[in-house]
Amino acid sequence: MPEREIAEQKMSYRQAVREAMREAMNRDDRVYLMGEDVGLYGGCFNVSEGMLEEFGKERIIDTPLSESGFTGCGIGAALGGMRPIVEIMTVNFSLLASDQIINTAAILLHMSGGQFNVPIVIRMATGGGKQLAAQHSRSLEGWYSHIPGLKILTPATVEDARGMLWPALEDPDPVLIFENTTLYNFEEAAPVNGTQVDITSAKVRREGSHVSIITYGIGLHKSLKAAEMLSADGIEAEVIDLRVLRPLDNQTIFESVRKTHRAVIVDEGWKSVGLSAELSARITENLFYELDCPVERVCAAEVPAPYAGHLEKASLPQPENIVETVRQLGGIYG
Amino acid sequence: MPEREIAEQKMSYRQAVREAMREAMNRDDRVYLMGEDVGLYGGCFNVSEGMLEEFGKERIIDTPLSESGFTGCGIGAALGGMRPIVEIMTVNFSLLASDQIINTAAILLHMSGGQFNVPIVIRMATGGGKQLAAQHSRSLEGWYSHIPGLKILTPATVEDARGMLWPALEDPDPVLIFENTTLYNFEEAAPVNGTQVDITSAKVRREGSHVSIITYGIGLHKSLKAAEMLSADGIEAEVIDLRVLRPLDNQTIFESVRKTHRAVIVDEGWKSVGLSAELSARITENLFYELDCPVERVCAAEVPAPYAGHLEKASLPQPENIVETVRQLGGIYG
Amino acid sequence: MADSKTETKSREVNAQLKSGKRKQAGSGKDNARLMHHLLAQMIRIRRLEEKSYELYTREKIRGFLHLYDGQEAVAVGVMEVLEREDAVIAAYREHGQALAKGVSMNSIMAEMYGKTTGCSGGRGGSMHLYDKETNFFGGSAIVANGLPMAVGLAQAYKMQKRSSLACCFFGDGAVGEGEFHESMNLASLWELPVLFVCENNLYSMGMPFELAEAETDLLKKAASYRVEGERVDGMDVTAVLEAARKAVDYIRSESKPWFLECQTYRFRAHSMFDPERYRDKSEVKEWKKRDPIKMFSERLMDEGLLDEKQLADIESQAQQEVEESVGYAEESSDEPIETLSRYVYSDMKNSE
Amino acid sequence: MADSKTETKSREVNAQLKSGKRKQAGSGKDNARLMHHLLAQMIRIRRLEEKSYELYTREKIRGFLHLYDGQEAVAVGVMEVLEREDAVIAAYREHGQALAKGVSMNSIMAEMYGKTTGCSGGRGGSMHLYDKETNFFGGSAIVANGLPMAVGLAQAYKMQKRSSLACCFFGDGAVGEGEFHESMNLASLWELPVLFVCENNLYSMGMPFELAEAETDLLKKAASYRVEGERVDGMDVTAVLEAARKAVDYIRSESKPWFLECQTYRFRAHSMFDPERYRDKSEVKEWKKRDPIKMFSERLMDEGLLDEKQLADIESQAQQEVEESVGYAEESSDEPIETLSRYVYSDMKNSE
Ligand SMILES: Cc1ncc(C[n+]2csc(CCOP(=O)(O)OP(=O)(O)O)c2C)c(N)n1
Ligand SMILES: Cc1ncc(C[n+]2csc(CCOP(=O)(O)OP(=O)(O)O)c2C)c(N)n1
Ligand SMILES: [Mg+2]
Ligand SMILES: [Mg+2]
Repeated sequence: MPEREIAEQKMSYRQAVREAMREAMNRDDRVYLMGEDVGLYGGCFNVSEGMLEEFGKERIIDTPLSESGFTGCGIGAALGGMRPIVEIMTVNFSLLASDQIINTAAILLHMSGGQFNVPIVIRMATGGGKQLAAQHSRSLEGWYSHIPGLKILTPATVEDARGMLWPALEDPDPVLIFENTTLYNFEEAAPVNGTQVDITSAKVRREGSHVSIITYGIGLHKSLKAAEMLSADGIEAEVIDLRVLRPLDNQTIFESVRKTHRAVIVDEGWKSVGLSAELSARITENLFYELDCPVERVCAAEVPAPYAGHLEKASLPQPENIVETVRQLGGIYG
Repeated sequence: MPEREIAEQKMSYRQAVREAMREAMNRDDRVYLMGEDVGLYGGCFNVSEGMLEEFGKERIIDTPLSESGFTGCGIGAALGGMRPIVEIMTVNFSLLASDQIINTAAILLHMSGGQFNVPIVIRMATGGGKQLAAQHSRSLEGWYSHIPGLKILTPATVEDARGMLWPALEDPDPVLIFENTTLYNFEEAAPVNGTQVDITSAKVRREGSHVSIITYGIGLHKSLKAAEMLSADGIEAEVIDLRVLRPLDNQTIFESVRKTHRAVIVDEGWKSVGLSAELSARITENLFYELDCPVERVCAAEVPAPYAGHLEKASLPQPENIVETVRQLGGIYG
Repeated sequence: MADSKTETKSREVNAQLKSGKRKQAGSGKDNARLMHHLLAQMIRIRRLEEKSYELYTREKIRGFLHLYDGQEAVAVGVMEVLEREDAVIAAYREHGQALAKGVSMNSIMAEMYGKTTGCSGGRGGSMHLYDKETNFFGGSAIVANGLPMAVGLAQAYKMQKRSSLACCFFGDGAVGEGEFHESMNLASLWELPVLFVCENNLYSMGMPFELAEAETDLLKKAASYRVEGERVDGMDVTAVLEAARKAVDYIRSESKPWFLECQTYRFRAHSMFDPERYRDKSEVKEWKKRDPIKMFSERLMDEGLLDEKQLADIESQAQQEVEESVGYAEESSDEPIETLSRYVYSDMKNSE
Repeated sequence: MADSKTETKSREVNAQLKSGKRKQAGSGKDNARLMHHLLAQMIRIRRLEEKSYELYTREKIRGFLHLYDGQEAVAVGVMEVLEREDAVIAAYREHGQALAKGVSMNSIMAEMYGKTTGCSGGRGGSMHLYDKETNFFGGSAIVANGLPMAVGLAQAYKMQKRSSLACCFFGDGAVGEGEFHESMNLASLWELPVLFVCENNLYSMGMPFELAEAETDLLKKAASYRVEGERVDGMDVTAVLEAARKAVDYIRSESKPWFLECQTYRFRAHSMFDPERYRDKSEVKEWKKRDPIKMFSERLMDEGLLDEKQLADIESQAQQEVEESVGYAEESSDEPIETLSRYVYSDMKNSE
């Protein structure tokens, strides 16, 4: 958490996203918001409430259901000199726009030999934990981070929700921002006037010397909880918030593991061929001889999200699972 | 390669896929083929040449360009008691059908509490190496293997191209078969009357004791070439053909690495958050104390495929890269 | 899935009506029975939804819940002319279609409770009701995602020379999606027995229909795929029934798809999280005057086909069925966590 | 991108024609110049394609190659009425559109050679021509994938109160895709300046148009989005030009999209790997009688607007331009492998 001399104010993650959008729209005429129900409805998660009234329907654009169409429209508008924020309600529906995201946005700069960059920001909600079942609960941010040409942000704090949007809009290339639905109500003190944050680095959110817990998004909060529980046991976990899933900030990760010699990845995405695998592989490739034990992964069970609450809970990483995994690491008790 | 007493015949991978489809259609009335240009045109890679004449347009169905529509149609038909083979020309266009594949096929069994399984087979061409540039050259089979509920097959030999289809059709769940375009012209002796192969296990394609090269698809052929080159150096590589990317056959992989204590993954997909990461992580998690050196990965450069031949070549794993990676493994020279 | 008594009864009625008699103007008695049945079906749905609402506020039901109040005539009218073997594919506002297709209220309620006795074993919840026995294929919460499935089911039926059809329900919002376009073209091109039922309730979440489609005459859209169709007052159950009968007769005789637009209105918010900023209370009020249940029961009374006592019976039976379903759900058991990963693959060994 | 002389000249003609004079019937001289220019543009394209074919067989050009022979009148006629600031979005059979928009032949040829001097720096190849200077936005090889981009460019222009429009070219095959549907609706709904040009050449690869669409009257489809439009003989360059002029005038004055169907035919195989099993040689022969270049030059001769000498000049200029482009491509250099990963991100540091 920042230690700057800036007026702070408690606000929700939802408010932070809204304030970030408002600030960007006030600051730059080229910025506008487009997506399903962002206007009249106020955003399916109420994020853009009031923005239609404030900015008018020319800049807060309600779209028909047509994810591919309006995402591609955003890409075109970005090429035409605008700075669109396209909202796809949830990552699950983004599959319908995956052609535009992957076959166009991610590769146009390259295919055109550097002529056409695509300065679009695509925001979407992600994650499970609300009993929304298999079609509404995926965490696919790690999956998207397989794709070269995309930048992937996962704000986990109110400050990041507030501060990542502007640099994302300034970025010349397509940036996907994943907002975990369970975080919208999360409140925290954050700078009032929205300072910028960088969108290139991971952050150590808690220092510790025995194990590095590497995570992002909602996993950060679960990991911090787990770290507190472990602390009672005498185990001090360092908790790293990746913040950016592509390109990954190797340096921060490696520095921490070099110190702790142990790593646990916490990811609400599925384990197989997911982000956690990449982190495990990277750490092992680079720090094999520094590791006291293999990198472990705490991920979602490889099951489409079940509706029933107890089943869904069991399918997602919980602080208890993290604690248990850490406790079983080789040599963790000295 | 099989050592059975079966009449063999040299045939191309393309022919093998065709024969497999013909056999399945002759064997089971419920089987039919549907996709763009599978009929009149003979298949965009000429795979289904002659099948329209043989089976008629009721069973060899040319579709309009509408990947989502006809893939979803195949899903519905599978639910209705048919056994469709849906052909999507290449994996790149499958993004347009990803909603149907991921939001329906992969999860319907689960969402319906076990009532509705989806016995569909979706075949698609994959891979680069033919200067087709960024929108036509991806290897996304690893990416799809992140998704629970899908089975992912990657026939690398003529025998597998011939033998995997029938068990895939018999499988009660959705099976995606990825055919590497550069393999279609590849010829090999294979059983005449199409024996079945299993679709659950990986295979050791070459035995060796110094390093396990783990790969699939076109990577197998490059790895076998690399193994020959290494052999001249006194390094004997064991080459494993994964065959099935989901669910992975841990046992065959682990057994090999337990023997060689070294592993190199060869994957024409991109490295970050790809299949190679999963293999690296799994091996390390399970065999950490058996490894003489970190698992290494030889993958496609993280670049959209460039058109220019020399650039594309440089972007894909080549036998030389594999050899070089193996040579630099810790302790490989004894 | 356990059947309630009410349902068994209505199935009998259905069977009678379907076995030939339905085409005749019908003896007065048969006609009255049909009318009572239609009314009862609508009332069952309404009561289920009211209870669902209440149970949601009591946190018995979780996740997303989309209620069907106001649109009952559509599901009931259409389903009345379908056979059990016909497939029904619906979206996430599908309690009504499920119930009308014959899925038991017990299993629907248990599903919303997330219990093993739920029609989807507690895996699906409100948005994902499935029932193989009655050929109810969901329950998809991806808008328009069920349309290609309907096309495929119809393709299978045609290939198998079965006389069944596939009927898919979707909202006005689904029309914007590419999958609508592709499905309409395929069904028409291949002459498949698909009944496309668009429930035009004027909004997709908060998006007014006229702001979502450049052309709001949906029959023109259907025509642009050479799909014939009709528009009907979706608040009038017998009008829907007649339109559906015409549609189904056409589909079965011509082996071609049909597009039925039902003009209707949802009385409640889109879901339980909808502040309803996008429409005036007065508009809702106006539409409530055309409440399909109220209109229909008044009409039947006017026509002397229903009396207070009969209405009260229907009401109390529905109420009883709802209460029973709650009891059933309450008493049903949770799935043990140990079997979490079954149903990922049919072959359990493969579940990872 | 280097300009050939021919091109510079035709640009001058264009500029003259566009600066006011074009609406007048035109003095005989101006008209002749325009006619010669149109013919020259078509011939440039034809000669480029012929050379491309040859170079492909010689393995100088690799990957997929889709030739435009037979369809030249479409690109040339439409482009003639566009301004440089108007955006053009094409598909993978786009040499003709690129050339007509003003992309230099040198840079197109070098692109197909995979050289750094190529209009996409050798990264794109035949299917991915791009040129920022002339607002040529590709070159997408995913069918229908460029349509949403056109909608977005038009949206940007409208927001910026610029008078430019976005013109997208696509084949009859693209009509089947959901992205066509979504794009047409958005453009119409939001009244965006998009010119949709469908080049209906009767086949998408080997799929005959009438087997791909249940409704083959594309104007009915356009109307189902309330998009106005017209059908034109795509083998007649002046007819296309007039239709395009009407379209562009409408778009700029009404700020609404327009749908132009150009009925045309591709003379060659779909790509270099096409055995052409799906159509009769005789059909191709019939259509070749309506070769847009042959028809147009004969007409001009009949009308006394063109003589043999002038035609020979046009031909030899085109031939020379093609030869020059080959020389240019041959002499251009390959990109060093070291910079493989630039253009993954604008900020090179981030390239992984
Ligand atoms: C592809 C997709 N995009 C967005 C959503 C979010 N969403 C859920 S319901 C809905 C509105 C659908 O409206 P309509 O089809 O008219 O059905 P109704 O709710 O009126 O019954 C939206 C946008 C979704 N579920 N799927
Ligand atoms: C989404 C997608 N599906 C399939 C293909 C393969 N493919 C390339 S061109 C083509 C035919 C397109 O026909 P049409 O749009 O009529 O254009 P034409 O080739 O006639 O110019 C197909 C099927 C593709 N490139 N993209
Ligand atoms: Mg609606
Ligand atoms: Mg065509």
